[in-house]
Amino acid sequence: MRYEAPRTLGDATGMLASCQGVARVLAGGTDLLVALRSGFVEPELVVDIKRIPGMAEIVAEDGGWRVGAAVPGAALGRHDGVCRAWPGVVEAVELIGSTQIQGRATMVGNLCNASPAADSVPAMMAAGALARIAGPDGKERDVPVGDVATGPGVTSLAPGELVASIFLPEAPARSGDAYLRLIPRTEMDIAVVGAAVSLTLDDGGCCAAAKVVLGAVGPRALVVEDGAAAIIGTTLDDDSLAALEAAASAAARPIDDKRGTVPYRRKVAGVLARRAARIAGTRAGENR
Amino acid sequence: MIDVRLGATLRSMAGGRESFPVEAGTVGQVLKRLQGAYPELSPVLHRGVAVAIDGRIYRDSLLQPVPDGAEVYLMPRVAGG
Amino acid sequence: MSLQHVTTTVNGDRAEFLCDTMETLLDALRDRLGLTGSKEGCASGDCGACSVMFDGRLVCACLVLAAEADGRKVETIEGMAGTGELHPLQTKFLELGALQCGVCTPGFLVAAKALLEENPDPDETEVRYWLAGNLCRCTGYDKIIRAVLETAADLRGQ
Amino acid sequence: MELEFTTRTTFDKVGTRPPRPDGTDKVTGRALYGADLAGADMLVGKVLRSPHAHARILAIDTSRARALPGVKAVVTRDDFPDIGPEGTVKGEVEENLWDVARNVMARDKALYEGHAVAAVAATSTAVARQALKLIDITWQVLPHVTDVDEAMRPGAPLVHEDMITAGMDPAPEEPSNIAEYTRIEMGDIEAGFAAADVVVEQTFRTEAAHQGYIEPHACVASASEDGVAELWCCTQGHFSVRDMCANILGMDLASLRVTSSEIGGGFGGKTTVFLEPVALLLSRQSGRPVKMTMSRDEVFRASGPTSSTSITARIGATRDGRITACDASFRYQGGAFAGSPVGYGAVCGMAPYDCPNVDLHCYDVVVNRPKAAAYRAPGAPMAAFAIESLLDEIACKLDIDPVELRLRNAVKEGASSVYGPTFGTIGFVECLEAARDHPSLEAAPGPNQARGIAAGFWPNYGGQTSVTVNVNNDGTVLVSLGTPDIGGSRASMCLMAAEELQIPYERVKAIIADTSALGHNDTTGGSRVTHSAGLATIAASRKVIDTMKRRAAAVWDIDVDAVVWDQGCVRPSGANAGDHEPLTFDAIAAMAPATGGPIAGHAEINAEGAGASFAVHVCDLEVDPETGRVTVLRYLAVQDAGKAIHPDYVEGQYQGGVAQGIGWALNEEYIYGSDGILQNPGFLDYRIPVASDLPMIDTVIVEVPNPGHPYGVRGVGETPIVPPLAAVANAVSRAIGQRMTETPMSPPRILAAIDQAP
Repeated sequence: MRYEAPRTLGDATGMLASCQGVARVLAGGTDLLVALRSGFVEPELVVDIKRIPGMAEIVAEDGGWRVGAAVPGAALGRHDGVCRAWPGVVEAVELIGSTQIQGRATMVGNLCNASPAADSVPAMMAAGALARIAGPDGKERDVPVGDVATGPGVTSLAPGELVASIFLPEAPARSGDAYLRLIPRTEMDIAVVGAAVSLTLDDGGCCAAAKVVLGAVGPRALVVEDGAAAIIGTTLDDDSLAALEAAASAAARPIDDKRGTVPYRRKVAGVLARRAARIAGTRAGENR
Repeated sequence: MIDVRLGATLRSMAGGRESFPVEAGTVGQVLKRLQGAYPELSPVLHRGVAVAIDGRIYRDSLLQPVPDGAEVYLMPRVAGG
Repeated sequence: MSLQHVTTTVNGDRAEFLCDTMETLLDALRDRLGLTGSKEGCASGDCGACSVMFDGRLVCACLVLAAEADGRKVETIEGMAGTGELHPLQTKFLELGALQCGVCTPGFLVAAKALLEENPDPDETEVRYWLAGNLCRCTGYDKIIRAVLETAADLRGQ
Repeated sequence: MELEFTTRTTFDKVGTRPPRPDGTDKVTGRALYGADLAGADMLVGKVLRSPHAHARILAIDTSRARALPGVKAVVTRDDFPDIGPEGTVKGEVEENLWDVARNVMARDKALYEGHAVAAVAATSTAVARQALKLIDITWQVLPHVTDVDEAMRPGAPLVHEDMITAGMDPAPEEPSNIAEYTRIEMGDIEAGFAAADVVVEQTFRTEAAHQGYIEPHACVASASEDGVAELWCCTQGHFSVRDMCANILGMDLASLRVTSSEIGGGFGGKTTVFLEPVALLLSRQSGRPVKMTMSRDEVFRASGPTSSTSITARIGATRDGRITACDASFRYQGGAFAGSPVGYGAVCGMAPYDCPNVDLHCYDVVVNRPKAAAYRAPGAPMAAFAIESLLDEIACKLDIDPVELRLRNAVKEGASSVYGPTFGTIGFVECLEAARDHPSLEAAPGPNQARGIAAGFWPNYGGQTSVTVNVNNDGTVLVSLGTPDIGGSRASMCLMAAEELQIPYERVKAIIADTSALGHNDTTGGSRVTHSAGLATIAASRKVIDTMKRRAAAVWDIDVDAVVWDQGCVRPSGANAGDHEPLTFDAIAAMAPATGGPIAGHAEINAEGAGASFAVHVCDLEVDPETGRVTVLRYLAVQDAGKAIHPDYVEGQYQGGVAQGIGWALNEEYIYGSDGILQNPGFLDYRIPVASDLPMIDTVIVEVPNPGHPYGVRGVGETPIVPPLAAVANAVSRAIGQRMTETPMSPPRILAAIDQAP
C-alpha cells in the first residue's frame, strides 16, 4: 500500500485518477482504518488529504458555511456559527462515535463511507447541504448531499473525484433543525433508526417549509415528502405530528438485521420523526 | 460410624440412594471405604467430589479428620470465574 | 516492501521510526518506540485503551496511520506524569481505587486529562459522555467518574 | 490445615483503603500486560480459523505457506501428540484435557466458526497474515446447530457423532448432543405443589455473554533446544497454564516455566489455554521466541463465552408467601465440548431459599459454538434470572413486598442447602434487611419507572495456595504470591501481612511469582484468592513471628516460651523472664544475618472453609414506552463480604459485577446467522455498557464474618453478577406490566412485549 499526503487538491485528484488499483481517500480515517485492519479493503493507494491547505477550515460563504473535508467533528462542534445555524447537523455529527472518534471523524467521511445508517447524512439533507466534488480535470461541481451515496457502500463519485467540502446554506429566520437516533446504548452504537427534521415557521407560528429525512431504514437516507406535507401549514399540533409519525413509519423501508427488526424500525422511525419535529419547532420558535 | 449422604446433585448418579454408612476417621478413609463397599458409587467418585463436613466444604483434603457423628455430604466440585 | 520514514514528536521529544504504510500509530508507539502504555483492546476505535493526544486532539491511536504522525505532536500516557511527580488524576485514581485490572487505565487518564483541559468544571453527565469511548469492564465506572470529578474540584481549588 | 485461629473482629490495618502496591505502574503505563513483552529476534504467530460452523477437515496443505519468505514455522493438528481420551494428567488440571487439546487445535473436524485449524510464525505480522492465506484446506461442510433447544431435538446435527449422554439410567443407545443429565431431588415435589396456593411457571431464555475483558489473550513463548521452555502470558492461573500446556505437548512440568504478566481482566475467561500451546510449538519448531496476540474479533469468535440457556421453572407458594416446591429443567449449552455450568446454576438459583421440595433436571448440551469458559459465578446468573423472576411474579400475585417475600423464605444458619450440606454462619437475612432499610428505596418510582429486586448466591471456594513472606534486613517485607492479581489482591495481601506482623502497610510489598518460585497455586477464580491466599499469607506471617520470637529468645538467652509477640515487638512474657528491652520487628530483622540467617515464612495450604456469599440488588429504571429503551436510574448492591479487607476493591467488585450484569440483561448477546457465523464479534455490536449508560452504583458491604477464615473473609467476586439479570427483568416487567422472559431485553424485544401487553 502506498501512502501519499499531497499538498494540493489537484495533486490529490491526480493521484486518485492515475491509480490503477483500488485507491482510498483518508480524511479522519475512522472508517478506513477499520476496513484496512479487517482486510475488508486492500487499497494500492491511500491519499491523505489533511495536508492540503484549507481542508480543515470552516469559512463563511453567502450567509452559510463551507466545511472542509478534513474538519473533524470536534472542530465543527466548537464552531459557534455552525452550531447556531444548524444545531441538528452539529448534533448529528457529534453523535458519530466517541470523543476520540470526534477528534478524527469528518462529515465528508461519514457521507462518502455511504453507510445507510450514517448519522450526519439525514441532517445534512434536511438542511439542504451541497457537496462540492473536485475532479481530476481541476473542475468542481456541487451536488445535493443526498445524491452522493447511491446505496450501501456505493457513491456516485467518478474515479479521481473526491468531496472537498460541504456547503451548509444560510439558515432562514425562524427555522430550526434536529436529529435524533435510536441506539440501544447511549453512545458508541450505529443508528438503528435516525430521523432529521428541518423546518421554518411563518410569522404566525405555522410551519411554512419542512424537510424530513430518515436514516437506517433504507439502502440510503430517505426523504419523506409525505411527512413534510403533514406538518407544513400546521402549528405542529399533536394531530399533525401524529400524521407525520404515520407518514414516516409508512415511508420506512427497513431490513431485519442484528441491530433491529423491520416492525421495530418502522415504528421507531415514526416516533423519532415526531420527536425531532417537536424539537426543531421549538428551536425555530426561539430563532428570530 | 459415619453416615455419608449424597448431595442432591449426585444422588441420581448412584441409583437414587441417599445414605452410605462407613467406618472412617478422615476424608481419605471415607472415600476409600465408599469405593470398596458401594460399587454403585464409582461413577460419582470417578467424576470427582468435594466433601462437606458439618457444612464446611473440603475439596482435596484426604487427611482432614471426620468426627464421629458428623454431617458428611458428597458434592460436586465447585470452581468459578 | 519499502518502509516509510517518520519523524515526529512524542511526549515532547523528537522520535524517528521506520514503518510499514499499513501500520497504525498504535503499532508504531508499541512496537517501534517501545511505548506499551497505550493498549490495543479492539483495533477499531471502540474501546479507547489506546487514547493519545494527536496534535492536541484526543484520538484512538489505532485509528491513525503511523505515517500520518510525520511532523505531528503525539502525547501518550508515558508523558503524563511530571519528573518524579504524578499528575493529579493519576494520584486520585490511586487514592480512590479507580482501577482494578488497570489495562484501560492509561486510556481513561489520557481522555480525562483532555476533558479537564477543555472543561475544568464538568458535571457527572458530561464526564460520563466524554468518557463513553473508554470501555472499562472491571469497575462499573463509578470510582473512575468520582476520581475525575474530585480531581476537577481539586484543580479548581475547591 | 495447621493454622489454628479464632476469627477476630477488631483490626488495625485491615478495612482501611491504602493505595495498591502495583498502582503507580498502572497509572503511568509501565505495567506490562500480555502483549507488552518484546524479545530479541521475536517472531509473530497467527492462527488460521475455521470459516465454517461445522466442517470435516479432509486435508491441510501448508506447503505454499512454508515456502513464503519470512515464514519460520507452521503447525497443524499433525504436530500435536495424541494424548488419548484419558490423557496423562500431571499437575492439578481439572479441565478435560482431551477437550482442551482439541479446542486449541481442531483435529478431524472444525466444531465452530473460529476454531483454530493451523498456525504460522513469521518475521512480521504482514508476512504471517499472508502465510495464513496460503494454507489450503479441503473442507466438507456439515450441518450445524447453535441453539440449545434445537440441539436437544432428535435428528439435530451431531457435534460429536459418538456422544452418549452420561448420567442417564439406563444409558441411551443413540448418540445425541446432550453430554450429561443430572437430577437434583429433595423432599416430595408433588406434595409440595399440592400444598401451594399459588403456582407460577415460565420458560426463560438467556443468550450467551462474553466476559469482555479489555485485554485480548496474548503470550510470548520461547522454547530452547534442550526441551526447556518459558512462557509469558496473561492468565488467571499460570500454574494451570503450565500444567495444561505440558500435558498437551507431552512435557515435564519442570521443563516449562510460566510467568503471568499483569492481566487486563479475566472474569473466568482466562482460566484455560488457547494460544499458549500453539505458541510453544511454533517456538520449538522455529527455535525463536514467538509472540501471539488475539484480535478482538478472535476473542469473541474463539475464546470462551458463557452458555446460552433455556430454563423452564415452576414454583409453588402458600398464600402467606412460603415457598413449598420448585421443579425446573435447566438446559445449558457449553459450546462444542461438554462442561456447561448447568449444575452450579441449578443449585445456585434455589440456594438462597428454604424450599423443602425440589426437583431439578439439568442438561449439559453441546452445539457448534466456541467452548464455554467460566464467566463470573458460572451458570448462576441465568438460573437466578428464572427463579428470581418467578419469585417476583409470586410477590405480585400475592401482593407481598418482594424483599419481605424473600425474608420469609431466606436460608439461615442451620438450614439445609439445596446442594446438600447445612449452611453455617451466613448473612442473607442481614443483606435483605440492609436493602430494605436503605434510603435509596424511599424514592417512589415515577411514570414508566419501576423497581426490581433480586437476590444471588455463590458458594465460593478455597483451594491450593502457596505463599512466601520474606523479611529483608531493613525490616521491609516481600510477599510472593502465585495467584495472578486481577483486581487489587496484592493490596489485600499486603494489608493482611501488615496486620499480622504489626508493621506499617507501606513496609510490605507483594509480587506474583512465576511457576518456578512457589509450589502449586490454583487459578485465581471462584472468588477464592482473598480467602485462600489470605489464609496462606496469615499462616506464613505467623511463621515469621515464630522465628522472630525464637531469635529474640536466643539473643536474650531465655526460653522461647518466655517471650511474647506484642505490638510488633518481642517482649519478655513477664517479670521472671528477665529484664530485656523489647526488640522491634526492624531490630530483629537487622540481626537476622548474625542470628541464623534470613527470616522467612511460607505456607503451602489447601484452603478450606470458604464462606458462602449472598447479595441483594435493587434496580430502579425507566422504560421509554415508544421505543423500548431502558434507562437505569439507580442501582443498589448489598452483599455479605464477611470482612472487607480493602473496602475500595470490595465495592469495586460489587460495582463491576453489576455493570456486567446490566449489560447482559439489556444488550449483550452472541448473535448467530443461519449460517452459524457469529455476526457481532466486536465491541461495536457486542454492546458492553459504556460510562454514560450507567448511574453511580450504590453499595452496602454487610459483614457477617466467615468462621472459616481468621479475619472472617468471604469471597466477593462472583456473587455480584448473579442478581442483575433478574433485578433488571423484574423492574422492566413491573414498568411495562408484562413479564420479560428473555435476555437481552433489547429495545425491540421490550417494545414487542409492550405491544403484547393486554
